[in-house]
Amino acid sequence: MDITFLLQLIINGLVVGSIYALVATGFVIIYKASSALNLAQGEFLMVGAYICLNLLSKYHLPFWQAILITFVFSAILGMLIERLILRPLIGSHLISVIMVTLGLSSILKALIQLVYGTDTIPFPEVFPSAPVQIGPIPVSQGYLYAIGCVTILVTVLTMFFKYSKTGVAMRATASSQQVALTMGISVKKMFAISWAISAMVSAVGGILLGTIRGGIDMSLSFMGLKVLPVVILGGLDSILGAIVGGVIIGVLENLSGGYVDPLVGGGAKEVAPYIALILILMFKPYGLFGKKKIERV
Amino acid sequence: MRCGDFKTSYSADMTIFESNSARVMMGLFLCLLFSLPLYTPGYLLDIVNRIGIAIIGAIGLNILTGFTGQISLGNAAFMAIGAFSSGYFGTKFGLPFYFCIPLAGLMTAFFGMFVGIPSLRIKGLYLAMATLAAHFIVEFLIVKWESVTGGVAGLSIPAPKLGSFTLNSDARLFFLIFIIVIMAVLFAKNLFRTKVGKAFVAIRDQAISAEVMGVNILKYKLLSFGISSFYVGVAGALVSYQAKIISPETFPVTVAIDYLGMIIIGGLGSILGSIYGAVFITLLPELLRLSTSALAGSFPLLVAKLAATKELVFGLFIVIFILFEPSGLAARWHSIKNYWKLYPFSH
Amino acid sequence: TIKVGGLWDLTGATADVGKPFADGAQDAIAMINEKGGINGKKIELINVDYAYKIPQAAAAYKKFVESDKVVMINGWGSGDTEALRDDITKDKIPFFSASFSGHLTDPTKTPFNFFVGASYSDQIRGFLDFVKKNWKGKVPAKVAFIYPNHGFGKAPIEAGRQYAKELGIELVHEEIIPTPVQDVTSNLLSMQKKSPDYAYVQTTVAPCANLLKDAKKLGIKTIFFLGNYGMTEALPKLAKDAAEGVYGMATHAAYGENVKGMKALLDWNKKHSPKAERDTVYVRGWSYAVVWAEGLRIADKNKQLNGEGIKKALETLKNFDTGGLVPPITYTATDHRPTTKTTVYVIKGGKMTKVTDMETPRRKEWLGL
Amino acid sequence: MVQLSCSDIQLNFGGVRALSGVSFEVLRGEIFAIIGPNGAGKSSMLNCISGLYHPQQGKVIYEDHDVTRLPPFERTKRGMARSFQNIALFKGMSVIDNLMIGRHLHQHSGLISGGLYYGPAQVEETKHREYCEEIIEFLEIQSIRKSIVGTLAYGFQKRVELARALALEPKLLLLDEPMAGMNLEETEDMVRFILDTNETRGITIIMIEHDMGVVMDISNSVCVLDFGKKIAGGTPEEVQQDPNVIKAYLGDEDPEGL
Amino acid sequence: MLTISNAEVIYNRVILVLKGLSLHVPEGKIVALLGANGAGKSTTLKAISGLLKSEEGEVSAGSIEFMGERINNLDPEDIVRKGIFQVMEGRRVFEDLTIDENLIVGGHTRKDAAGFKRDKELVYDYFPRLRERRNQLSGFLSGGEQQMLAIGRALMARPRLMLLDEPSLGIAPLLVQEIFQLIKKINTEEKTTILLVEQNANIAFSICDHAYIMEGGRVAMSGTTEQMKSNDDVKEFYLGIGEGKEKKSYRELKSYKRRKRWL
Ligand SMILES: Nc1ncnc2c1ncn2[C@@H]1O[C@H](COP(=O)(O)OP(=O)(O)OP(=O)(O)O)[C@@H](O)[C@H]1O
Ligand SMILES: Nc1ncnc2c1ncn2[C@@H]1O[C@H](COP(=O)(O)OP(=O)(O)OP(=O)(O)O)[C@@H](O)[C@H]1O
Ligand SMILES: [Mg+2]
Ligand SMILES: [Mg+2]
Repeated sequence: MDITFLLQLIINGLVVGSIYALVATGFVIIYKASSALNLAQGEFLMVGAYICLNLLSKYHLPFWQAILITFVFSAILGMLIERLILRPLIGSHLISVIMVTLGLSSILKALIQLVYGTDTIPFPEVFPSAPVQIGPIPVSQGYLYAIGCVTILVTVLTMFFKYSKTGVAMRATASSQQVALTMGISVKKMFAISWAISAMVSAVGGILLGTIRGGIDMSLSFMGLKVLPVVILGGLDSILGAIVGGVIIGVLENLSGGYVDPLVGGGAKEVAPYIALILILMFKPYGLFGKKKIERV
Repeated sequence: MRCGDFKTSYSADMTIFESNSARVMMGLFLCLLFSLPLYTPGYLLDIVNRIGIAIIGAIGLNILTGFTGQISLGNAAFMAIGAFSSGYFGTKFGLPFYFCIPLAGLMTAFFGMFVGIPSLRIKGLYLAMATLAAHFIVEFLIVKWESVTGGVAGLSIPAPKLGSFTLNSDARLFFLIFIIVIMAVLFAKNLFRTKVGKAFVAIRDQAISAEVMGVNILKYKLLSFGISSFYVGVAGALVSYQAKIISPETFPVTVAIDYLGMIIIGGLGSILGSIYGAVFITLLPELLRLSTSALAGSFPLLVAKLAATKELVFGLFIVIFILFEPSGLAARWHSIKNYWKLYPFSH
Repeated sequence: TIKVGGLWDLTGATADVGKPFADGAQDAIAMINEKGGINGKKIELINVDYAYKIPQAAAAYKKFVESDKVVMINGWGSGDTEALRDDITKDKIPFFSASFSGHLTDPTKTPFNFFVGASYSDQIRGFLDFVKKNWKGKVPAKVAFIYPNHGFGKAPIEAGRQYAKELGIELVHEEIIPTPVQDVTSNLLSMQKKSPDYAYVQTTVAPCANLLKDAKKLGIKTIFFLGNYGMTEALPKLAKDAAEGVYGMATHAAYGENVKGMKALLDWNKKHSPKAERDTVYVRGWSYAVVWAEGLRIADKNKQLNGEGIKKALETLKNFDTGGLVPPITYTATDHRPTTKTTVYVIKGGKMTKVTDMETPRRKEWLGL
Repeated sequence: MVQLSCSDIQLNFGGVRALSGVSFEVLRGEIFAIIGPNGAGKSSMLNCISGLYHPQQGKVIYEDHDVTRLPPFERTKRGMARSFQNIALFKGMSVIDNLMIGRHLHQHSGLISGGLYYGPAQVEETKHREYCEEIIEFLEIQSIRKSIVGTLAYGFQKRVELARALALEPKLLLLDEPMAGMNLEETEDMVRFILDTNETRGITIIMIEHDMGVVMDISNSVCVLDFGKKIAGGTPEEVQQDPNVIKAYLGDEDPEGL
Repeated sequence: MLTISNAEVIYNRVILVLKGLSLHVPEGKIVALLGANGAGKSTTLKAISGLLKSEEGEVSAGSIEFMGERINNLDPEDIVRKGIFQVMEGRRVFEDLTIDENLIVGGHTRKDAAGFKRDKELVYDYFPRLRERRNQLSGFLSGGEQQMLAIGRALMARPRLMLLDEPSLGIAPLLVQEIFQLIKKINTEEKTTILLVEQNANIAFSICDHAYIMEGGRVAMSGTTEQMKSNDDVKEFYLGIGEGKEKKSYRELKSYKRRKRWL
């Protein structure tokens, strides 16, 4: 067996998984505050990338300024969406909330399209394009930044949800909105904060992906769908799970791409995450780290 | 004036139609419906046919998701299974459509029950994602299993034949589709008046106490997956006749999402809602397409913007509908009906 | 007026190339109409965006045929063209698609399907010929094919396999890549194990750019050749220096290229949309419209402005010249291969540079392959 | 005659010992009360009997069959029914539909005949509807027959819980705090229903209740749990005198005073 | 402190539940609200705390004033910030949160970190059972333990007016006494005004200053505890003291049926 090949696949899987983990974190944040799944997460990512692109190539801002402004925009976007769409739905059926996010994804896609068209637009190289050699394989620098972001995010978010008053209040809101109201928690505010944070995290993912790929277009939003198995695998309400899930799926994709694809003639790389997902759910129905839903009478 | 509830026997209290006038209205509606092919141009009839198919599929999904509470994103895959098995039986064994369609339903039901097995342990969004996973796995298998499915090239489906009579036009397919639609609606309506259907709803509302009421949860969940998939499989078979060529690309995951949209916009756990939702979600893109292409004729350079606008409007419609009708069109219909029934004493 | 259906993808999965193609075709028709139309009749192009969704394409098709009563249709992708194949034959509606699938060229099977340019199969054959001609190594050249697993991706592969064998070129690897843009490092690593000298990539420009970037990162030495939807002006912009030295098979002129027919495009755009960025896919759309408008003209002259008449008219085209936008087009009643000529380009200094013209023979057994 | 016997039931949740070695016997036709402080394991005990929890150790023998490992619906088939402490009705359904689900096991029309409806399924449906109406009448909830259960006041929901359990035509009825949240008058009504159920329908009743007045008045025997252990058992009078019970549960004051 | 005058509440725009209810809670007192099932007691509390909105209900007429300020149709979170805290019926704890976290959430509106910590210890002192399980998910607690947690959570908020919906529900007799003593203590020591919905009239009267009896969405009777205790109807129907001052056994009740309503 070719050890270098194996190592190359594993390391590449790890770094690619870091982006998955980052995007997955966005899902988890919203889930933790509202127990809803935001299926427009991929579009958040796309919007973030386009905003940053605009700032960089149209206004020629330095990268860090562009990022900060993108953050502000994303946060506003998140809060706006909460105000206009999520707030009226407080207390409605979970599926309705999910479906609304699907409608939202159409809207965001259409808006981007109206403004930027459907062409793939080149993304400026904000960090050096020279890949870095990790062991036997060169890795795009963008992925290294992703790993950095993910590490910081996990630590901060885990602490936030566990110890901060707001973090706990968010989880309380997810548990029962009505009771949260009687505690004096502003459910609206919790939603707004979580959507804002989630949109910002996604924007980071979008910017990183944009630089890694060199160009952005509508297909960026596909990342939302791509990351779903990651979120589920890790457990919907677990930040740690998002990371572990991202890494597992990243590595799995690469291994099956390297070893199974040649046997079956392609396609294994894309289904492998889903097969793994089903297998793992059989044994751990709430993902690897997800909390079991309490069903008691 | 009809006012209040004056039932004299329990069986009268349990009928589908509340009064004789409702029955007459329904009869009139059916006459109108079945005379459609007489005066509707083919391309419109094609849309009507697609609505019919969507109704069957949406009822199927609603049985599982709306009534039993098991969110499924596997509808497109189930449909594909129906379509390909019907196509396979039809082309490889030359079976006539009236065998192919039920067979497609059964195959899909079988597969649906298989997918449903983990539902005893996997719940809620996790189950939804498991069905999504099932979608991608099925897609993969369809692409790979070329000897049966024709791979990416797909299968070419001959028009269904009844003896020497070929159902090769939209009007003829219309009758096939809508007869099945009526059977599907009636069966579902009845189902939820009786034991099995009520057990489904019980599982959705309170699985634990349903179990204590003597409902075998696994059995009924599987049954729900089975019945739902049967419906969806039949819908898939009909799609194959309508599309004439089916390939993996005919059943992308967006189809599953559209179906979810139908039952939410129409009303979860409502047969009538499934119908409204199917009509709405099928018509909306057509209407938008028609209006954009009408505009595009006069402003060809605008067409790209219009295309994006179409998507925007679609998204807006979905959002607005859910915001203002969170419990679906069927619920709104009921409250309007009740309002008029008691008018002018509605408060 | 003459009604023609236009079935485009402006918002769907292939909108990145679907949009410029539609622009090109629409602009060409607008220009033709401005100049007086077809024998004095205006062409009315009925535009529909089907978002790359097959059921929507089918619905649009029905509307074209039954309610708009169009005489022909300009369509788009492989999937919908396949799905409509039988209806097209039955309804006798000439159908131009932007799918250059070789199997649409056999009139005994698909009598009403047309496209404009060398088929995907002839592109891959051109590539293999080029390799054969330029290969200096002692052992036979090693090639690999890279494509996604769908109709468009797979279209030229069988032809490529057969021709490589015939030429004695060793096909060492076929790599199937995932569809939406993703990291393809593992695919490239797999391919690298076979160390091919050349790799032919059959996909659209954005995934191509992505692939080239990953390849550059891995330091892969293989020379990449792209199909006609991969080699466009957008490539060097997206892939940046990773595009340097990459070859591609073009079926149409690049936008702004110094050919006779380009002037009309440049003039039109200067006047109507001076800011728009155009590319070879736009040229492609334009040349389509020019070709079928010619078919309409002949049919109209013959007083046969209906599906069959237009088909017949098109089949009389012999070396019809669009002014170099696309090599001369010929259709006959037994052969719908429009041309077998392709052009090899290479990216040099971020620009598409012409290398040489290729032409494969019109072999009988290749009809429909 | 012993109808139900639990022996040496042990139930752990991770580190929490909910029940340790509880044994008792319930005679056919009696009203058997389980009392004890909060968190003593009463509801857990009931869950073991009805099959929602499976004890790690010990046996539940019901009508001479070992049912310890059977799932809940199997036990229901054998004639057990129960109500829940934290109301577990089908909230979105009407009262009558809740009861009709109680008839689930007694209905035999299958999927196909149900889907066709007219014919045997309709006859059966009507028959069971009549049965439910009887229960509705018995419990005096006619006026809310068609109300959606989730919108009812707490006390009514408790009553519907009882109704639904009765719809099962049980032989053994397990009630978890049936009187909670009722005022004196309503408690009296509820007592009346329970006694009627017990006497005229001959249904054995196991009841958890914190209202000592009721427990002492109507139960035939009482079992007292504390910290998962059985600390006393016997007739109400015996239990009432037991110093352990007074200390752990009743308090020194006269329970009547509460 | 709290004055409700002529309040009407409608659910789903059609079901009229409160039909002109008036009620007054003086500062620093304990007021009890009694009444049959479905009389509208919980609805009254929800109307005060602003929770109706989330159940499709609204205060359609009349006014609710807290410290002289109209609070009808304010958002619940603002009402909590004004110092009104409701303990909902049926032990609504955050099942996915631990006991500790539940208490933290209870003090969500508080700013003083020190007092917060102290109060948490106080709650654990009151309910030692909760301390044992402080890091356990509250969904797994027994019914009574959840009720303790719900009351503990209210203590964390240090409200000015506490609305308690059936605090004795499912609580063992010994603990019921303790809880009511605790309520009294909160009232006297922390000066918290309390509006108490309770079915157990005996125990309610043991601590309250005023009592209202509701019937079909209206107040049927009201008065000081003494007045109420001495009313014959109250004695018979709420305290179970018959004519002969002798409490009947429940067993004897079954043979006859009676219903008396004031309205
Ligand atoms: N599913 C479970 N997981 C973990 N612990 C549990 C579970 N069910 C019960 N317990 C624990 O077991 C103990 C007994 O609970 P149970 O509900 O039986 O008490 P109970 O006697 O009914 O009390 P109450 O009178 O308050 O209802 C409690 O401490 C509770 O925390
Ligand atoms: N969300 C709702 N929708 C419709 N009706 C409701 C709703 N909530 C309560 N009701 C109705 O309002 C009336 C009063 O209910 P409420 O819960 O206030 O009674 P209560 O006095 O608290 O009774 P209990 O002592 O049983 O808790 C009941 O008849 C109930 O059916
Ligand atoms: Mg209990
Ligand atoms: Mg109440």
